[in-house]
Amino acid sequence: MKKDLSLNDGTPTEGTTGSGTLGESLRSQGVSRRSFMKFCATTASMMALPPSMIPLIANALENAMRPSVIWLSFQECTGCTESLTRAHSPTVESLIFESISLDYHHTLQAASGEAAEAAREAAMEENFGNYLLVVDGSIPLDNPGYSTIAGISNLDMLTESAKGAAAIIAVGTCATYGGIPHANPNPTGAVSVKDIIKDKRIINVPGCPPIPVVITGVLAHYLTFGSIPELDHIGRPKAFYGQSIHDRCYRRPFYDKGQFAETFDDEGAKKGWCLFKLGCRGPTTYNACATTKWNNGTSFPIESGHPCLGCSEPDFWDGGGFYKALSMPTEDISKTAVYTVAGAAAAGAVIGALNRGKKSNSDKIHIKTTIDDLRK
Amino acid sequence: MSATLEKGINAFKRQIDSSVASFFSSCVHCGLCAEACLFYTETGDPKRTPINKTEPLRRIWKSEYTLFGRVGKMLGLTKKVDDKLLEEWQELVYDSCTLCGRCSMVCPVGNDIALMIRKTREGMAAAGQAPEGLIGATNRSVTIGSPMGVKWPALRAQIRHVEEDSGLKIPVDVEDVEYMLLLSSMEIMNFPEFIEAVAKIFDKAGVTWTISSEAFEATNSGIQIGVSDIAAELVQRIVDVADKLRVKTVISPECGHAYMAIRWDGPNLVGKPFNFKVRHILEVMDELRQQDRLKVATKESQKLTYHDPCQISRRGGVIDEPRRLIDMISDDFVEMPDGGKMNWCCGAGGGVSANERADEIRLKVFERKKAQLDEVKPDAIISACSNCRIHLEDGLEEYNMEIPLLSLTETIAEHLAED
Amino acid sequence: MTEIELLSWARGPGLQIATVIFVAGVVIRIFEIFMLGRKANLAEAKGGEMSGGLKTMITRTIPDRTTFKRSSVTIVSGYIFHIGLFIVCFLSAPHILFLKDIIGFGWPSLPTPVIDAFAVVTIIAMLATLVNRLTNKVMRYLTNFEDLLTWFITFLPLVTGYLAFHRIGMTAPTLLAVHILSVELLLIIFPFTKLMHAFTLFIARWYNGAISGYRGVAS
Amino acid sequence: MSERIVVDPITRIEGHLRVEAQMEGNQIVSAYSSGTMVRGIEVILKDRDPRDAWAFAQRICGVCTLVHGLASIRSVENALSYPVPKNADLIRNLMAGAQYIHDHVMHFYHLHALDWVDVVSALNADPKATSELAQSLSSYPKSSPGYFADMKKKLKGFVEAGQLGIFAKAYWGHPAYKLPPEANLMAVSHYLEALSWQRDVARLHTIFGGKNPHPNFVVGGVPCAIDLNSDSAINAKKLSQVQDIINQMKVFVEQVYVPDTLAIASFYKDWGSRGEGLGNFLTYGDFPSNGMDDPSGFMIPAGAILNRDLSTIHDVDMNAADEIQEYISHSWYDYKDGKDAGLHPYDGETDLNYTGPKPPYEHLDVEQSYSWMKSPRWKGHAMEVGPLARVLMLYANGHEQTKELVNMTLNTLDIPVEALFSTLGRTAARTLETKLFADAMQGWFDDLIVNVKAGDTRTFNEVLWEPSTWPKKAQGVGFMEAPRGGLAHWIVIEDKTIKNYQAVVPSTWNAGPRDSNGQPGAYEAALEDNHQLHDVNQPIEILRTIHSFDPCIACAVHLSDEDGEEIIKVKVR
Repeated sequence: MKKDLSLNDGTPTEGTTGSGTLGESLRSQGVSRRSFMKFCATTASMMALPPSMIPLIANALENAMRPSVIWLSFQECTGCTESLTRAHSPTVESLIFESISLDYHHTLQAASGEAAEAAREAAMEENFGNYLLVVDGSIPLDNPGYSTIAGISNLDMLTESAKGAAAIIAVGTCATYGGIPHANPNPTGAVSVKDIIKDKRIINVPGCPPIPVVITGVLAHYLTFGSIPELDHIGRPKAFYGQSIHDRCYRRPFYDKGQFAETFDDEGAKKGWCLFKLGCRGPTTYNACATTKWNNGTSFPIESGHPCLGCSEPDFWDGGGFYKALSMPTEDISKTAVYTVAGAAAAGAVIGALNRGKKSNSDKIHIKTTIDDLRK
Repeated sequence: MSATLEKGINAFKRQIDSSVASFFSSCVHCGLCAEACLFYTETGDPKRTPINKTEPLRRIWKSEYTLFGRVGKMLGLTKKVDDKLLEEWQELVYDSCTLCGRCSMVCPVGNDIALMIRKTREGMAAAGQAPEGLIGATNRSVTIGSPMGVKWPALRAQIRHVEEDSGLKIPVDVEDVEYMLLLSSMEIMNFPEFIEAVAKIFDKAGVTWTISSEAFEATNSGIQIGVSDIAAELVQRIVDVADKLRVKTVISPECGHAYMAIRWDGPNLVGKPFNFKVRHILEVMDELRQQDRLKVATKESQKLTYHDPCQISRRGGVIDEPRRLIDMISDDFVEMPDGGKMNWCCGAGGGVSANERADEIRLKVFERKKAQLDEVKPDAIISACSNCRIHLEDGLEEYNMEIPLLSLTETIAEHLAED
Repeated sequence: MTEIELLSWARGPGLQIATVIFVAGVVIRIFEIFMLGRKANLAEAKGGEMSGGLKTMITRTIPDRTTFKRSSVTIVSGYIFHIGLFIVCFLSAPHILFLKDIIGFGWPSLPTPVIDAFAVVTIIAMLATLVNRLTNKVMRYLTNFEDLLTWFITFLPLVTGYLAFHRIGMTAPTLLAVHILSVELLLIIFPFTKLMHAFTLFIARWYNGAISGYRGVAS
Repeated sequence: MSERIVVDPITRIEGHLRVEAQMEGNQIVSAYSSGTMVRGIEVILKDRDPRDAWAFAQRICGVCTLVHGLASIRSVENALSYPVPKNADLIRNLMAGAQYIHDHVMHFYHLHALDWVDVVSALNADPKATSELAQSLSSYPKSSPGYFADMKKKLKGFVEAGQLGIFAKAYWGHPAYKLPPEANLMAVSHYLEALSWQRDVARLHTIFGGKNPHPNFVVGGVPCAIDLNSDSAINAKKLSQVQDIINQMKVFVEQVYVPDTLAIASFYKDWGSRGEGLGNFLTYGDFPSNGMDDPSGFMIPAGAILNRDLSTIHDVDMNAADEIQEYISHSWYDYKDGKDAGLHPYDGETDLNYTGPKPPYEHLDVEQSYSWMKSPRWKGHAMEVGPLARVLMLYANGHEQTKELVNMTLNTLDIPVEALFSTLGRTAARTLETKLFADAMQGWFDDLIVNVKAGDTRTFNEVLWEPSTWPKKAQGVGFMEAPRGGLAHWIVIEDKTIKNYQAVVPSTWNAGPRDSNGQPGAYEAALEDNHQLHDVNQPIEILRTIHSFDPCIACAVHLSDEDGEEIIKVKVR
């Protein structure tokens, strides 16, 4: 495998020899066997694998070249990248210095402009068929001018970059489902990666942003096993998106007991009662927030008193007001009902009058029945 | 103009009011009414389920008075009412229903099914689907003045007999009296003792009363066959006479549907409130009892039970009165199971007894009464409806039971205190 | 259409449509009934029409002794499923919130496991009513397509609600959407079927009680 | 020789930014800043529940991650005259303050540093000398020769492995890199330290807001309840975690960030005389001690400075129709009143109309529209916002600690006060205000503790929560000082839903294109100030000045319009 060693002017420098595999590279970077195994153990536990798998992971990692990763950002807010940097295990630095070769990433890479584009092109060429493509942000289809990088439309850059990708990871709700740009009325015609790329394996890692360790965990899975984890029906790894937040929520017993916070500062809010009434989307949201929690297990939205917004679900932006309980109508039904009653009362009066007319007509045309009328 | 389907359908349309509409809207086909109807319980034939008997009326309601039904009718989707249907239903509406109203008491959604069947008869009759027996009876009522063909001379003869037997004067066509007594042809022909009993009681109580030679017949075939026009005509005869004699109260005799006809349907049939009150003879006696004007000296020694005539108790509201009266003359009174407002019908009311075609079924369903009687095993049965009384006698005979039947009025009269 | 879109449709436009049909249908039906009118009773009263009517509206809830004996299966299964339906509909927290959003006030809910238990009992009772309907001679005779349709459409929200609560078979948003849609189906057919009895039975009972009460009989 | 050079993508920023520079020889004579991505969030916000708006607005940017949420919440509260409890203001200050510290440090090390620090040069560093250098600058414990030797080994291994990843194709070895290898090694080490440090301190947001990025807010207060006796609310344990984080922040800022800035700056003093740009500075004011309605209690005062004149601070009225206006003469938008109109945000419009070249393209037509950013102006002036504006405003207001810090910096670097108005000054100002905030955090935290001790645990005011309590029409502005500068959201509420929503964000002020009078925006003006490129193919000089603003472009182009009517019509809602 050819390596891109070009520094400032594309000429090779020293260091082209030796350390070919990841294991060698790790050791040459001063990573001890011990801390390497620790990383493998962490990876294993992240993916809920038995300890017996650790040597396998180690072996897989040790003998691998750091795979090339190209990270494209389209209509995004960089929250997903920020989230990536918050991952505590595996950390972003352990990933980019030890496990992957992050050859293109706007927010993190040193090179800009032409040099940046050259880095992307070089990585695509050298690792054709083998690189991992990560995408955050949606892609506008209404007009290519709605989002360009280096003068290239997002659509062109995605289709071009996807060609040689071994697999694609769509990170964040924008890349997986269109996200906020896709929200009603979708002013730019934004779509997700899977709306465009049909011939590649796509792992969806939704969330706004996804949980930091979920991003790195999915990458770690792919890197370790070279395969795509088991996905649910909308392409999400089951290991992280297999359970609803509600089912794993530590406040679930309060839901079952019927104890609810009615506002953000009442007794229930203080005692950690269920936030269903405040609009919590936990019951319809599949994500790992309630189990892995956020930012090194510090907390997660529900623990900090705010109902789940449902950000890992498609179209959660248009799923009705965030503070309307899931069972509530999203539109004003009482108004509709009142207008309908008024309208229907008028209609009912007309129909009722018709019936009445029919009935009084039957009285009118009735001819007194006499005894002679009883036989046919 | 003779009866036609068109006329019948028009009659159905006339009968549907808000109550009927609410009833049909509410039916959930739970079938509970079947278990309340002796025509079902004793035959086990589900088509005799009370609500099913209203099918022709329901179809008209649906297709004429509901939005969905109207649309369905336009599209030709609703079930039609035709001669075939009515013919098929005749047996259910007339032969298999005594309008006893027990179903109306159990319907969980509150449907007054008896009322609905009564209304169904209006359409049936107008469409020429009334049974021959009832037509005959009605014909006699209108033309002769009594369903059994009893005319004034016959009654006059009976009155004479009573006067002779009792030594009491039976007032006829007296004006400005308190009470005017009506009689059923059944009483005139089969139970003249009733006239004598009333005469005795009134004599002791010292009330003024009379019988009219022009309008003495209490029964009303128009009600039973379901022709309001005829029923109104029959009621009007009584109203005219009562007004002419300026009586204060008209007394309905021991006859269930007669009481219904004059007391509850009467004013509505003629379209205006009466100038006089209408009371059942039991009510009158109970009133006298309250006023201490009705006293008995002796009591019955046998075990008595009371058969509530449907139209008097459940449908008429005279439930406690007979029990208070029986209390005067008996220390050994026993209620039949379901006695009172939930009592089972004898099986012959509502024109069934006038409908020869129904003879077989009416005796069949008597098994229900038999079961009730088997449970209490009375020495004698008291009732207050001569129609019930005749049918009970028929039934007891059919099932080889020997229990005497007493009229409450007559029994009271027997035990009257001699001052 | 994605799951959340389906759910949003069910909670939004779907519910609007169902509400309009339901409300309009019920109002029109009520107008149809009352505007037919009823003649005043000219006979001298022996009891109260109003008091009799009101009384029967309540007392008719209790079956007569003999009737109960004769039709205990129908009555017991009917009772359980009506009570269960009531509890599941009106005492479960999500449903109370739904109603609160519409009518502006709510009331305390029952614990979820209790609701869940009632749902199971209600489902069983409804199955029993179906079996009864198909085996009981009278009911089988009376049963028409509408009876089966309304049974099914009433049964659906129960089952979909149960599945949604336990997340069986599909994802939660889909299950919830299906549950809401099944309720909307119920709302839509409600005014045009015997389901109307939920409202009209009070009218019917009032008339029944009024007719009897006027004659001095407590019906 | 006249050449147009293009830098696209500008990396190590948030969002999609393109710069085109017109060269004369190696001198930039005119520069054009273009935001190349648009999403239309302002359009998306229309007709929604104002209480939901924060979540949408927050997604304008995931780097500033909470500022738009907060600005949005404040706009609704301002429109409804909705008072929030004292604790909520304190928690919001703590969260926003933490955002500054977190964001500025990350910007310095991960986004900006590589403009000044040559990673490859670090391979030549002597760990021992590096250790001596580090220890001469601060008492930060991780400064032993062994530590730096490890770092060097790690870096060496990485480079020798041959896969440079994010460091590939950069301008390593460019003569503009002036740090000695030891300084480079120290900076690279701190690059990694900062990565791990930021992960820890971001947890302050998680404690109060449940997650980071994009922590949660709520109109009327904060979502987290305080109850010392509950295991599911802000309790003593969580408060002590917050204290730990504040300590951690303080240590890193004082012992690493400030010394590093000064040390690196000392090698780049020439950058104290270029990259000034406009000389006009604007702040909205923020960090209330007495609620948002009392500007006298703001830690950062509001005001405008024109032409470097620190002696005159002009008042700023956020609601005045003729003060803050947005222009679209060179932006891909339409206004009903034509391309040259300026609209106050209450009347703002967001009507997308892309008229640029069809991608793929080489150059933009800078005579016409060339950016998805609008051009905001204050009373017609192009203004710079951000750390430099704030530090100048504090300095001009005689804020003691600021004066001390600024003077210390000028003395340490031995540069004149004019050097503040430069690329160097801008980067230094960011570091200095981080120190201010690190200190202020403790004050807010102490106030919070005092309040809770006194029994006041209120965090949410429910009185105006129900939309039924709202007036039929209301409008308001929610402003704040975001890390990158003054940020404000204007909201118009009608019938309980959003009628119009406009955000004018720091990067629109700084990165916006020319206005109808041809006045350049702050980036453009700064690049036109004394920039010579050593090598037009490696325009590192452009990156240095652009990065000194800490670009955040998704914010700036957020925003698409509502020319309202037409777009609204096709809405299905």
